[in-house]
Amino acid sequence: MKVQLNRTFPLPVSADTAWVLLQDIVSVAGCMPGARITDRVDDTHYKGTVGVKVGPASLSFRGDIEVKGVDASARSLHLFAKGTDTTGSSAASMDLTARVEALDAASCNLVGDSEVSMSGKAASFGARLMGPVADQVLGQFAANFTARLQPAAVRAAPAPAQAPPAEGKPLNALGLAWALIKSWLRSLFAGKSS
Amino acid sequence: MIPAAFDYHAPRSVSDAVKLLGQLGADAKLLAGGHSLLPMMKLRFAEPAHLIDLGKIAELRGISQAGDEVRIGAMTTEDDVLRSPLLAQKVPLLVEGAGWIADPQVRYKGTIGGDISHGDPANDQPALMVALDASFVLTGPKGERVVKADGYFLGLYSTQLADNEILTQIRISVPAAGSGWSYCKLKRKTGDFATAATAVMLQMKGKAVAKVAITLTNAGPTVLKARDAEKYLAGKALDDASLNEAARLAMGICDPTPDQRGDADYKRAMCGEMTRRALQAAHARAKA
Amino acid sequence: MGDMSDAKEREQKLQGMGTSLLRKEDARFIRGQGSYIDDVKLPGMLFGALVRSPFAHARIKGIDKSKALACPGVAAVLTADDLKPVNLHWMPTVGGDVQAVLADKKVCFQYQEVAMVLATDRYAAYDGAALVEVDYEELPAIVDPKKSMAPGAPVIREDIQDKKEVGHGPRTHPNHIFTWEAGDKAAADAAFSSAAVTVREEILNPRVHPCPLETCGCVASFNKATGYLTLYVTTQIPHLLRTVLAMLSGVAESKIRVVGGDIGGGFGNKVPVYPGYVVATVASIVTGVPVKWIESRIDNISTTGFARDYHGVGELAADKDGRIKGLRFTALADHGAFNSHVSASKLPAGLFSICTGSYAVPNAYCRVDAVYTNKAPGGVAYRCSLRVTEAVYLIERMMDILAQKLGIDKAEIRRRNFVKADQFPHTTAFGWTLDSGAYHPALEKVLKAVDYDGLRREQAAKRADPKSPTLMGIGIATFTEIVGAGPTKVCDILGVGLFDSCEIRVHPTGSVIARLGTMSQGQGHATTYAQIVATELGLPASDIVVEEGDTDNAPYGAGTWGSRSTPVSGAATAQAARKIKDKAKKIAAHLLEVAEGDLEWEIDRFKVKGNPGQAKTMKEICMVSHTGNLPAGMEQGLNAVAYYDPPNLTFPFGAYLCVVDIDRFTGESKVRRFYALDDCGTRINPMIIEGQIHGGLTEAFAVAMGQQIPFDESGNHLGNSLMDYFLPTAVETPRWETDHTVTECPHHPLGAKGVAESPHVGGIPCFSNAVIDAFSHLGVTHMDMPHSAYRVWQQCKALGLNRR
Amino acid sequence: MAHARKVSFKLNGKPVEATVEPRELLIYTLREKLAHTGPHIGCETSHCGACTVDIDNMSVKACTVLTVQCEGAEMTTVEGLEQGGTLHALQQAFHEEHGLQCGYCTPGMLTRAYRLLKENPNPSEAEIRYGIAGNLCRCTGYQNIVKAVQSAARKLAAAG
Repeated sequence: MKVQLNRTFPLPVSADTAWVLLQDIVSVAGCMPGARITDRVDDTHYKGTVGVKVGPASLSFRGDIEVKGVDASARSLHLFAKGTDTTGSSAASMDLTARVEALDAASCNLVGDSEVSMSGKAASFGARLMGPVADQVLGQFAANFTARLQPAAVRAAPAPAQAPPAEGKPLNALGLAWALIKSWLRSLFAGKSS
Repeated sequence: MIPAAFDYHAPRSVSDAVKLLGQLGADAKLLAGGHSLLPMMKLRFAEPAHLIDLGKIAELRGISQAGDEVRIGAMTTEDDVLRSPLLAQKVPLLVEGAGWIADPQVRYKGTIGGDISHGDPANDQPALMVALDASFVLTGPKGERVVKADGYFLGLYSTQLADNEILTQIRISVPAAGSGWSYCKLKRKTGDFATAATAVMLQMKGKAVAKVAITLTNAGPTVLKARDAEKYLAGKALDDASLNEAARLAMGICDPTPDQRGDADYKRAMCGEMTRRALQAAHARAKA
Repeated sequence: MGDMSDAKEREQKLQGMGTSLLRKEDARFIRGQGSYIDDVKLPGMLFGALVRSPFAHARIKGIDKSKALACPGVAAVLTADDLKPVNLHWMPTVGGDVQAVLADKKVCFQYQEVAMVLATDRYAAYDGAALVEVDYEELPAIVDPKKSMAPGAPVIREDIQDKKEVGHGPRTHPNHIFTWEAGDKAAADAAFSSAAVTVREEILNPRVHPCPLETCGCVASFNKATGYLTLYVTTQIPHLLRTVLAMLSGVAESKIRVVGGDIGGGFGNKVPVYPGYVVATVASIVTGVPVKWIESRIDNISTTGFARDYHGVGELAADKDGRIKGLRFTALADHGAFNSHVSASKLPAGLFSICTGSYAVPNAYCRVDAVYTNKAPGGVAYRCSLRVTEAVYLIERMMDILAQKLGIDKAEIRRRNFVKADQFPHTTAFGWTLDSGAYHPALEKVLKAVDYDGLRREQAAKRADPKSPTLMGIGIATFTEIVGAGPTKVCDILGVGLFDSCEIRVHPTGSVIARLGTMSQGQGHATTYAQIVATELGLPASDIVVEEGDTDNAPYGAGTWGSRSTPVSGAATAQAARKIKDKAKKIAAHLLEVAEGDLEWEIDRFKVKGNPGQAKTMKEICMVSHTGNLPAGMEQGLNAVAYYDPPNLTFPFGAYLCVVDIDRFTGESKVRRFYALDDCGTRINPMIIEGQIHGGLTEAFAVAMGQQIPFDESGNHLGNSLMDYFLPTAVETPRWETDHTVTECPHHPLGAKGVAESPHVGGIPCFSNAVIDAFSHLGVTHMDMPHSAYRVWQQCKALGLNRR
Repeated sequence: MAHARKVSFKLNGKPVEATVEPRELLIYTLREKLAHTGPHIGCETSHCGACTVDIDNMSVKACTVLTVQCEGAEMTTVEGLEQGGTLHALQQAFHEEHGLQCGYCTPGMLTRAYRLLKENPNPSEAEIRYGIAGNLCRCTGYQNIVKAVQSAARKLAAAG
């Protein structure tokens, strides 16, 4: 099971500010829902865990993250992460290129191009959910990324009672950061529902 | 296929259940009919540390009328719905819909509340609830709140139900006399999710549509309401031209996930086809 | 007169051949007292759970058992390295290949067996399995067999990379298994070059699974003290399985007991020897306690016994009147990661060369190329004989395509090409000798029964009406099956010939026990065989007990698959009974003091010709045979064993017709009518035959309309639960109309041919022909199975039929 | 590890007790602790119905019910259909109409048909097919099962 995801998320900060955060792998990983760097092998190799929760279902993956390249001039970062779930029956990998595109002095776009692939039981049974889930995960990533840049943006955010996700805590792939993601989702379903 | 170990709780009252939910927090899952949750647990996709079984709470089961409102306890089974004379008379759409759900054994255990709370876009009740403009009673530590079905479903497995709340009751205003209804569902076989399905509630005024609700199952990350199609049909006669246009508008909001049932193209087309058929069937039943 | 009615009465009492005797086996099943594998519970039994690969192709860099071993209740964790010392980490396959029992260094298909966790109960076993940590390095997978033999394609089987052949002739690529040919290519080519008309079509028999309601499993019990191994197992071939186990384990065959018990359906799925059986057996030998392994449904569909996956190309050459001059069929066979295809040693592509069907084809050639892919192995015969469905599907589809090309009616094209009644026995271009047949009358009977001309008129009217919401299709299949493997000169498995056997013991009081080498999985053997003995020996079926499936009691036989039971074991039964009858006749002659020649047989007794008052009943003779009052030198007892090596296979046939109505807006097909006429020769129990036909047609319906095993581009299985894999319920299943003619088999002692697979083999092309016929007026010549609503809708869309 | 607990219910009229972990599924308790191997396991995802038992007047798939949920329940399995040595009309009819072959689906099929006829003593063919759609059979094609249920319905009606 492979899904391609190309998404653009507007950020309310300058391109340089965003780029600084994007280069901080540990923080970037921390923005992945339920993700955490467990140890650093060297500058470009890390070990970590990711927990994805979809309603009642949850999978947590243990694996390796490799920084394939950092291009300062293009403010672009290329990551590859792969791992197997804790029951050994599923595996996943994500090839992500994230870059920052300046809009104006105070805002920019975070552009993510990624290919997520699934193997094992998750692929056999999750096919129906995989696209949407990967979308949510990316949406949350952007939400958390923004939250780090602009804590205010989170407090200002409407609806759910819950606080913004703490690093490493697996979250409901839609529940928590919903209010924040909503606007981006709207752009996914532009002219459609919601 | 054996679930991971967990602890089991069977509270006798809603308040006890809410208390437990508060104590156990995120490690607990509510168990209703179990036909979505238990298979997930057997595959070890879900490994809750605690299950809170709502099955022993008598107050959560039953169908009654209060004024112009029908009230259904969240633990009322799909089979109860299917056999309810009250619903057959007042809300026949629910009875028709329940008949399309899974198979007899699953309907005996599966509950209307579980179907709704699960938040799976492939479940049938969300579309039926939104089409009927139902309301849900959510009970939490701070008491009850009542929310509209329309807007309750946020997305894939996500609803407005908070982690510390339980869906306890479904409230449906009895549709106006003469309303037409239909739930048209296309599936590969008994027990399968819908490839596409449409629920319609319809009121006619003479030859023209007075009021219509059109909702779609398994057409996106959650139940979809075909608002454009509804707006378009208002005041129009239901003929080939208007049916085609309504179907086209309904297809426009679909964002189905391709799977073994078909690609997005097919599923979108089937949303259109089910919409057209549901409108026709509802029209045939509506009395102006 | 009174004598006549008396004879009739006595005949009815026997409930022998031809009567619809109610099944003897029902008594336990309707009470829930069947004894299936998972019902077996032995003291101290451990439960085994398999750890399976999430990847279709990956190197195993390491396996960490520590967490699993620490799990409460877990007794042991077995991997390939643990089986190596006993040299059981690989096992030979019936396809002449070897298969990893537990993955050795790499996995070659998703869900492949990597380790087995043994624990005190199934809960601990599954907990432990989730804790075994396997370090994989994923490799590129080959899913499309057409890409298997591409230059530079990833090598799937490094273990045999340098082997020049895998059982069946030279290999041309590391992922190539064999190439098998039959017929006369030059003659066929010549026929094509000079033919008035030729047709060609690519036709797929997709990968499917037999999916019996009971999954596979076993309980292995090795007694360290006695050295005896008992294996309770879901198998259609208990005796062959025992032989394989002896070869594998080194335990003397005489010290191995295989018990089949009650089998919850087989349909081919329970013919192969699976890694689970072997690991459980080794585990029991190592631990000295019984070990149970039961497959989950997901494991069953993902890893054991798939069928088909034949990517075929059919070609016919004919004259302008549609008379066939030449046939060329080829197939690319996807055998998965190991060649464990069930086939006879000399027939790597099984009986595929039956593909000339019911038709007189002067020149024919066929070829099968088998390749490895990163998919589960298997290649079982799913309710058919080896590759017969694949062959019959091709010819029955091609007949329609030829008819279409020439504008000849699809029934007429068949009439013109049938082998005629007076041409039997008929030797085909591939060398098979069709024993007997009456194809024309069978087809005409069906066409009359359904008013074929009326149906075609209705179809024409529908086609003329642009407003018609449905498309109407009429499908015909006039198939010839090849069953009853088989003559030992043609068929053997691992060197063992495919004869079969029956041992009959008659007791003094006239009751009988018959033991056979076959294995019932629901076919009603206990009833059918008893009826054969009843008629042959003139003893009531009610007093005849049939035993199968316990290798300690039953004589050796090749088991139940390929509709072998009646053609081979049924014959053995008749012959064993006749040995007994011959002896009984001598005793009767002795008692009546006449020459044997003066005796004639009547129902249940020997009568003196011309003096009917003088007779000895079989019941009387049974007692006498256990006394001293016997002809000089004759031994006591009335027992016999017969081993039957059929002189030829048998060739059941049938004519099927199906009418479908297709919703052009959703693609849904509704089967309006299905009429099945079968000719299986002599009919032993009409009720059981009809039941077999209902079941076979239902499985054919499932295959044609919905079954397939889908994979994604990385070899992930995308349909391995009963949510996705199509098993029709009572709601989806059509009503069946059955009919028959009787053309006896000339070389079978009872004239019987076998029937259980005909409806599957003949049904599948009939459904396809019906669905495709609905589009044929628009130039459509073929649509691949399964004809799901989605796929049929795509055809409607391509033709603009879905437009309002 | 969640602690095991005692569960008691009525099985075919007799009170029974079993000590189970909360995660234990009813089908395993019946088959492995209470020696009722009539109900079978065919799919584990509640599609095939081979594990069907009757709980508190409902047909239930025992592979998707926790034993701990059954405290105080009244349960009937295929073993409970025969009364005082007399087969239930359905058991007799399945035999007479050749409504079974391998026998694996039969206990679930019978138990389901038993409840179906209690709720609808005179079902049409369509009602029977819809009513047993939660039970898969791979052998019979259902046609003789439908015949058997119809014939049992007639016998039961005649018997009053």
